[in-house]
Amino acid sequence: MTEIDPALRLLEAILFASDEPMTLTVLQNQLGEAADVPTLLVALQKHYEGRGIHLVETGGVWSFRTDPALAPLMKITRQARRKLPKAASEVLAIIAYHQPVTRAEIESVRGVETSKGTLDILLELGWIRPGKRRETPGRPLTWKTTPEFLSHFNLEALKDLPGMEDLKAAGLLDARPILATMSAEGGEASDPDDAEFANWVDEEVV
Amino acid sequence: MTEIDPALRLLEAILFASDEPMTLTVLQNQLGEAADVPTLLVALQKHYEGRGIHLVETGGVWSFRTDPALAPLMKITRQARRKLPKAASEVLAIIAYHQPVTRAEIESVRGVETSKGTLDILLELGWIRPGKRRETPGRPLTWKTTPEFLSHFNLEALKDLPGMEDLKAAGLLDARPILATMSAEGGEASDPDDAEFANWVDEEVV
Amino acid sequence: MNDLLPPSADAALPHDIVVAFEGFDGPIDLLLSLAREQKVDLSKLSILALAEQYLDYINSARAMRLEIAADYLVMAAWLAYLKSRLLLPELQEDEANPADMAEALKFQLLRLEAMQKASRELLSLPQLGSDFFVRGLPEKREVEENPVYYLPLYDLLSALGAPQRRRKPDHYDIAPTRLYSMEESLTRLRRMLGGLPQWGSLQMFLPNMLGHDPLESRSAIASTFAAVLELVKEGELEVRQGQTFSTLYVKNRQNNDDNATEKTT
Repeated sequence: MTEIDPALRLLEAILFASDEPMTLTVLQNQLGEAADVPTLLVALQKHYEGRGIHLVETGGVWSFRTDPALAPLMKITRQARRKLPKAASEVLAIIAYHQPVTRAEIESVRGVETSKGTLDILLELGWIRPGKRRETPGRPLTWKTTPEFLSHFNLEALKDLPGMEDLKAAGLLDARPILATMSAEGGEASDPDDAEFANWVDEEVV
Repeated sequence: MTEIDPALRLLEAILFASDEPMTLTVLQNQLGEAADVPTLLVALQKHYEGRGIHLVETGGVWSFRTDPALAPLMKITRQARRKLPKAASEVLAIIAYHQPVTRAEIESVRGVETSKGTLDILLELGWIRPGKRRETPGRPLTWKTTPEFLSHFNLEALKDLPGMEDLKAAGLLDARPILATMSAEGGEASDPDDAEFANWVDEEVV
Repeated sequence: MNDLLPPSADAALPHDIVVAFEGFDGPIDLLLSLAREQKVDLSKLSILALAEQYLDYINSARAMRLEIAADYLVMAAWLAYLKSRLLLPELQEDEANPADMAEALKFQLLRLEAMQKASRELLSLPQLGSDFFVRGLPEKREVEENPVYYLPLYDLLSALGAPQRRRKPDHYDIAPTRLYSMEESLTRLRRMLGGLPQWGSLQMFLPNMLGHDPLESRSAIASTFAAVLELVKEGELEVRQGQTFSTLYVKNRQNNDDNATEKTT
C-alpha cells in the first residue's frame, strides 16, 4: 500500500464511525483548522468510486452508503415456515386419495381451475410426481404422491391414510347444512357425493 | 478507477453495511457457491491496509472497524471504558488464558474464592460463556470466552492474547491446584476449618 | 484470640496495614505482594524468607487486633509448617519433600503474577467502542422470505372436503320441500263436505298420496286434521272420536241439524 494522507485516513474513519451524516463544519472541527476538508472529501469520494461503498453528499451532509445498485444482491433471504396454501392442500389431498389422477380430474373434483403455481409448489416440495399417462384421448399425464409425501405426514404407506368412512364419521367431509340430510325416512346414500367418495376409497386408496 | 471484481464489490458492501461481524458461512451464502470468499476477504483486507478503516477477522468472523491507532484523534462519542474491578479482570484473564477452566481452577490460581458478582459482570458484558462440563467427580461447569470477547479486543484468535506464547512456554497455564494437594500430609483436606490448621495457627503465629 | 492482645493495641493501629489487607485478593495475592518486596526475580525467590515475611505480617496484624480472614490464617499455618520443614532435616520419607512444597508455592506465585500481568495487558488493548469503532450508520438490508411449506395431516384431510363445502353454498338451491299445506286441505275439505250428508271417517278426505314422498303423505294427514279443526271452530263441521287413537269422524253441520244428538260413544 502507498502511504495515504493521515488527514484522509482520519476523515475516512470518522465518516465510517459516525452515527449520522456529517456537515462540512463538523468535519472541519474534527480534523482541525489546517485540514482542507472539501479537497479531502473529493479525494475520498474518488477513492470509493466504482467500489461497493460510495461517499455521498446529500443536502450538505456527508456519509458512506453502500452502492444502491447492489441492494438486490444484498437481499437477505430467510427461510420462513409456512402452511401450504389452501389450493395446494386441496390438490394434494385429491392426488393423495385419487391417485393416479389427471389434472382435468382434479379440476372436476375441485370445481375450479388449478393454477400452474399450485402443482409447482407440490412438485418443488417433492410431494407429488408424474405417473403414467392415461390411455385416453390426449393421453393426459397423471399425478401421484411420493415417498417424501408419506414421510412428511409420518405415514408408512398410502393405505395408512384414513379412509373416507373415517373422515365422514369425523365430520371432515360435511358439506351442507343439516336440513339437507332430513329429506327422507330410510334415505341412506342419498347424497350423491357419498357414493363418489365411497368409490374413491374402494378403488384408489385401498 | 479500474474495474473491480463484482463479487468483491458485493462483499465490501455487505460487510460495510453491517455493524456486526459476519461469519464466512453467511458471506458465502450471500455471494453464492461460485465465489471464493476466503480469497476475496484477503484481497479486501489488503485493499484497506493502511487506510482509516480496517477489515479484521476476530474469532472467525469478519468486520470493518476503524484503525485503533486513530483513537486519540477521533472526537467521537465513545462509551465510557468500563473499569473492571481487579477481581473481575483477573478472572477474565484466567478464563481467557486457561479456557476451558472450572470455577475451582480459577480459585486455585487466585488462591481465593470468587464472589458471585465477579462472574456476573463478565457474563453481562457477554465476554464469557459456560463450556462443557468437566468429566470429573461433580461434573463441574467450565468457562470460556465468547466471540464477542475477541471482537471487543480486536483479537483474531486466542493465540493472539498478549504474552500467550510465553506463558504457554513457561508452563504457567497449568490450572491444577497446587497448595490444595500439598497442604496437609494426607493431601485431601484443605478446608480452612481443619482442626490441624487451627492448631498450627495458635502455635506458630501467636 | 483477641483476648490475648492488650487493649491498648487499638491506639497504635497503623492505617497502612488496614488499607493493605483490604487491597489483597487473598493470601496468595498478599504473598505475591510481599515477594515483590524482595525485589528479586520470582524464580530466584527465597521461600523461607517469604514465609517469615508473611508470618511477621500476620503477627503484626494480629497485634493490631485486625480481623484476619480464615484463609490468611490457613496460609500462615501452612507456611509455618513449611518453614519448620525447611529448617529441620528430613524426618520421614512419607512426608512431602519441603523443597517440592516450596517449589509448588513458587509456581503458584509465578502463575498468579503472570495472570495479573496478563489481565493488565489484556485490558490495555484497544477496545471496541472506545478505541476503535464499527459502522456508526448500519444499513438495513432488504429481507426476502423464502417459504418452507409444511402441512399438518388434519389440514390435508379437511382439504378433501373443501371442494364440497365450497361448491354447495355457491349454487345450492334449497329444493322446496313438498308438503301438503293447510290451505290446500281447507279448500279440499270445503269442496268435499257439500256432498257429505252423514258421518264420514277423516281418511275419506285425504288426498290420494300413492307414489308420493312419505313425508308429503304425512303432511297431508296433518294438514287435513288441522283443517278439520279449523272448520269445527268456524262451526261448519262436527268431529267425533270414540276413544283415544280411534278413527275420527266428521260431518257437515248444515246437513246435520235433524240428527244432532246422534253421537256414538
